[in-house]
Amino acid sequence: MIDQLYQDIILDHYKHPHGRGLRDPFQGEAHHVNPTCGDEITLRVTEDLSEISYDGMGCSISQASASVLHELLKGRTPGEAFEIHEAFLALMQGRGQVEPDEDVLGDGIAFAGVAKYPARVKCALLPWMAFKDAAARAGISVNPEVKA
Amino acid sequence: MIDQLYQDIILDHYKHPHGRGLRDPFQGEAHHVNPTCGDEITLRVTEDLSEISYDGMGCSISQASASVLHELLKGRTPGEAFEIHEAFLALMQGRGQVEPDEDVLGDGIAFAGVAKYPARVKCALLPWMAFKDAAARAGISVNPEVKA
Amino acid sequence: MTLDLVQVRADFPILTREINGHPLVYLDSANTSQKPRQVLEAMQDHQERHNGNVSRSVHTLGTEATAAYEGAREKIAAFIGAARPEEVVFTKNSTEAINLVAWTASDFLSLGPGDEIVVSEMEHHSNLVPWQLLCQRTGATLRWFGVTDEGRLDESQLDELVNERTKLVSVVHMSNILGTINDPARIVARAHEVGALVMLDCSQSVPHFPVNVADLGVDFIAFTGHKMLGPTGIGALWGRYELLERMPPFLAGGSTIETVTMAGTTFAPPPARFEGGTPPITEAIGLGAAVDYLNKLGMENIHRHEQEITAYALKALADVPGVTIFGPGTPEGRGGTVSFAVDGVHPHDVGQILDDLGVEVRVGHHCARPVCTRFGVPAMTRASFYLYTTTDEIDALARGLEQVRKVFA
Amino acid sequence: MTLDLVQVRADFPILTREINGHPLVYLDSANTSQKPRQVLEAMQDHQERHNGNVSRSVHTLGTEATAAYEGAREKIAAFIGAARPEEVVFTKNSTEAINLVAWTASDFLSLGPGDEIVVSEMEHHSNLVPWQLLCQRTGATLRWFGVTDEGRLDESQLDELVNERTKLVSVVHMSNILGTINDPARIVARAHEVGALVMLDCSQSVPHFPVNVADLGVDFIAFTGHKMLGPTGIGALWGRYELLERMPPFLAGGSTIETVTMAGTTFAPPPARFEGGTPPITEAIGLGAAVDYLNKLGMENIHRHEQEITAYALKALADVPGVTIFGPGTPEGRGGTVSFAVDGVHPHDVGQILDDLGVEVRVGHHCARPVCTRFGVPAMTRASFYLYTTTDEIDALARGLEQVRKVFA
Ligand SMILES: Cc1ncc(COP(=O)(O)O)c(C=O)c1O
Ligand SMILES: Cc1ncc(COP(=O)(O)O)c(C=O)c1O
Repeated sequence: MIDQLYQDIILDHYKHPHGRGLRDPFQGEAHHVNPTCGDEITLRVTEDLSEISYDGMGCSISQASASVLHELLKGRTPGEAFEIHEAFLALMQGRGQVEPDEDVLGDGIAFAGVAKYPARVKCALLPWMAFKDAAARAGISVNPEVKA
Repeated sequence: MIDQLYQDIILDHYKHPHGRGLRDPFQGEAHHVNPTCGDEITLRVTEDLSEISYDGMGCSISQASASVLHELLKGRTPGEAFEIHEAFLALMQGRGQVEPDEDVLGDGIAFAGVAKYPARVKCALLPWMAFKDAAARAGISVNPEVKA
Repeated sequence: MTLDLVQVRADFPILTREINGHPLVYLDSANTSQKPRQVLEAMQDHQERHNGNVSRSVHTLGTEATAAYEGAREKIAAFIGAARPEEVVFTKNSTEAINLVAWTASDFLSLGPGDEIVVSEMEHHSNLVPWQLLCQRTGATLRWFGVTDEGRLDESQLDELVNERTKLVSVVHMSNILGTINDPARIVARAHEVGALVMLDCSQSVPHFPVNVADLGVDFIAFTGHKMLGPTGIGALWGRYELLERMPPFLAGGSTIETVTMAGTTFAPPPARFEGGTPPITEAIGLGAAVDYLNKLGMENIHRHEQEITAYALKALADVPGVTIFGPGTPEGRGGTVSFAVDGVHPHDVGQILDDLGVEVRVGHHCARPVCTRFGVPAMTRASFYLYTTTDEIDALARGLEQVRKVFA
Repeated sequence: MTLDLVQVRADFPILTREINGHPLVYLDSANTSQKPRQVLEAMQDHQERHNGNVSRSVHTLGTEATAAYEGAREKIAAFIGAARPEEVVFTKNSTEAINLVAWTASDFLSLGPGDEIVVSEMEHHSNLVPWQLLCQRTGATLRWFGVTDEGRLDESQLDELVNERTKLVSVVHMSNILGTINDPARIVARAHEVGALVMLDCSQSVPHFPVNVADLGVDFIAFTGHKMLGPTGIGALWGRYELLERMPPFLAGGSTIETVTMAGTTFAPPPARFEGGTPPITEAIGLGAAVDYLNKLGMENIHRHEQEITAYALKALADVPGVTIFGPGTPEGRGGTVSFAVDGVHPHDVGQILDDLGVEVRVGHHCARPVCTRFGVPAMTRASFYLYTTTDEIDALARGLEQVRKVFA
């Protein structure tokens, strides 16, 4: 079961993160903390999502998740970003019952195993929650409620 | 077993208390309360113990105990009063294992059964504790520690 | 549906006990209730199989314990109709829950001289003394509703008592001494009209009839596990989330924080903000099991049963010569808690003789001394009922009172 | 006398459990300990046979419950060498005990600007945040002892840190993250010289080695039941009686009072003054049974066993490549709680892989974030031992760490 958590894709993103480091300019920034484990992330976006940059410290899951987020959301339209964001959220909160769509989530499908570890879902979601806040501050809404 | 608690002597003192009512003059007064049951007593003594008066409300045990106290201690020398006080305390704290001496305790021996009811020992002692304080305020010490 | 008392009673191990050679007749449930085997087993199982600390571990035992603890919170939130589980803060008892609000109120209500807090003469000390102390600390003024001769809340001065200066009203939902059930509707309407908050002490209501915080329209309620089939050591504060969010931490420490440096600390959102240190984990799980048990029987059914028992008891007591009942004399607007006096016999003696016959009632001021003062007695004798109480037990009480009268004739 | 581990382990039902297909290796006792059957049975028996509320009833069940509750207080008082049982105040955990002192201190120490409170950088959040908040409320200043590179309390500035302005010093007896055992002797001498009080957070010491408050010479200690084989929901404050007598009530309500009127209240003497509402009765009885169990094994024997296990573990961990230990590297002046880093692997991942092998360790900041900051890491992995820990379990930990290194190679 642990192999489903630590899939090669995750370990790979952890060891070789994409897009790591904080860059200027940006329009929205958010800093999120996981109080139980002390993981932190700072994430920045431009208003057109042409750039997403981040820095922080955390476990393999949160770090790999940030790398995957960068890969998936950078350069997307807000609408696309929102759809992916929602799909990732649904996957994480699905307690392992949700079948991920590789076309939407790309490397994100590797996180399917994380959903079975309630204590680690928070780790995987940390960058995504920071992204949502940063995007809102940049004037982009990726809140699922907005769709309806 | 309940008959050992509610002996006729106790019920008698309860129904026909001796020396009840607050009287002047007095040199020491104390007001004691049992916070669990709301019982109260106010007790007064003269410095020569020629008069002991009291008033209050409470259960049969505390009321009868006050009546017996009046009967036993009024008109005694401080030394005698102290000895009786000590004997009564020993009886009450003896968990039913102490054999009371009728020569010293008179009607007080009827309280032997109370010692088996931990929750009621406080009731029986209420007037005696008030007496100790009132006597101390009148300049008489009946504290066992003083003897040694 | 009527309760199957034989089946219900079989769930409570203690009910097979004898006291002084007589079968136990437990009529002191308002003081603390007995616990069914389902609750004891849930706690035992947790301690033998799943014990770990909560919210701190990634390991299996910690994850299981956290899921059980938070699961209990969800059950309890649903039981009282809370909008979300995070509105339920676990405390050790009602008293802590009320103190939590009273100690933090000086801050979140910016209390000072000129402000007023309103309680009633019918309060348990736990819903009186914390407010007295709050007023002492802040200079605010404590005011109170009186109690009528029938033992009802006197709301005749409502508009004057609750006014623009009022910041918070805290009253009891069901009196633990008179049995009176207060309908807080008018108080809530008036309090909210003047911008005051309303806290309801539900220690005696949540265990006995359906309580829904949304329907009540109040801002806070307190209740306690040991009176509702749960263990000791657990209680709860419910508060509207927007209010809890505005309140500072109280018992601060591990788990209440967001991030900590030596220079300063930021705090977690509710309920974690208020649950300092290791919470009563097993006890919360036990309370969750108690709520399951109550739900299985149905709170409406429990209430109906208690109404019947109360009607029976009021009549049985009225038939004993020399017995005077304090509080409402009919089952309308009252619960199964009946206090009374026996002419010429002190409650302590009444209780003692009843205990000798296996009948367990409470005597004293019942932590509501102002009510005793109001009715001019130092103490009362109280019989209180629950879902396991039978009419046979009421008969035993009545027979016991005849014996009391005989001893003190 | 050495502990008979086979016999000891047979007393702990949970130790037969499997986790993810492996036998449970519970190395998280500093977080919460497991409970022997003797403790569970004492609580079960109380709840099935003797359950009643305390200090309020004359009836048999209430009298039995009161005797058991007060009996537990006597056992616990004797266990820590208190001068009298009334010096032990039951709380729900250490955090409440510390908050009790911190919330009442503004009053009984008349704290204000210019006054100083001293803690250390080694504190659990529960012995840091309450003092931060107290200083915020009163304008007093918080100061602290630093931590040396070896993980010891830095007492080099003692005379400057603890001075005429100091009103209270509160430090940890044994660190829950570094394992360091602090000898408070010099701090106590200096504090008393300048008229300051000393509180010792004994949450991690009372469970593991003999603690005698008279020998320590401190003024208050806090400890918690769930870390010493007892249940959750119970802890204790010990204080010198003359001090407790000077302190105002905190969680006020039922049982804390002497007499109550609507206009005002007078309070009972300690410990009742501080035990508002229905206390954790069953839990206190459980803690009493835990103390019996600890006494039966002997605290000296328990300590010796843990010293041996710690020496073994320090060596085993040092042998795993890439592992760095935080805190004292030898068993002298430290207890059986060992935090470490695995090179290149985040503690969360270390803990997860160990759990997969049945090895339960804690990861995170361990409610002592300033210590993590001090050592420049966001989190640590911690293995902590108790009287049931075996060398086989340490071997399982070491093997698990090899696996961690393999996954993250
Ligand atoms: C050193 C120390 N102090 C205080 C506490 C708080 O204890 P509790 O969580 O029981 O309140 C703990 C444990 O969590 C601790 O290890
Ligand atoms: C009406 C009422 N409020 C508050 C309390 C206090 O509850 P606890 O003792 O569980 O804190 C009680 C019971 O004792 C009660 O009956």
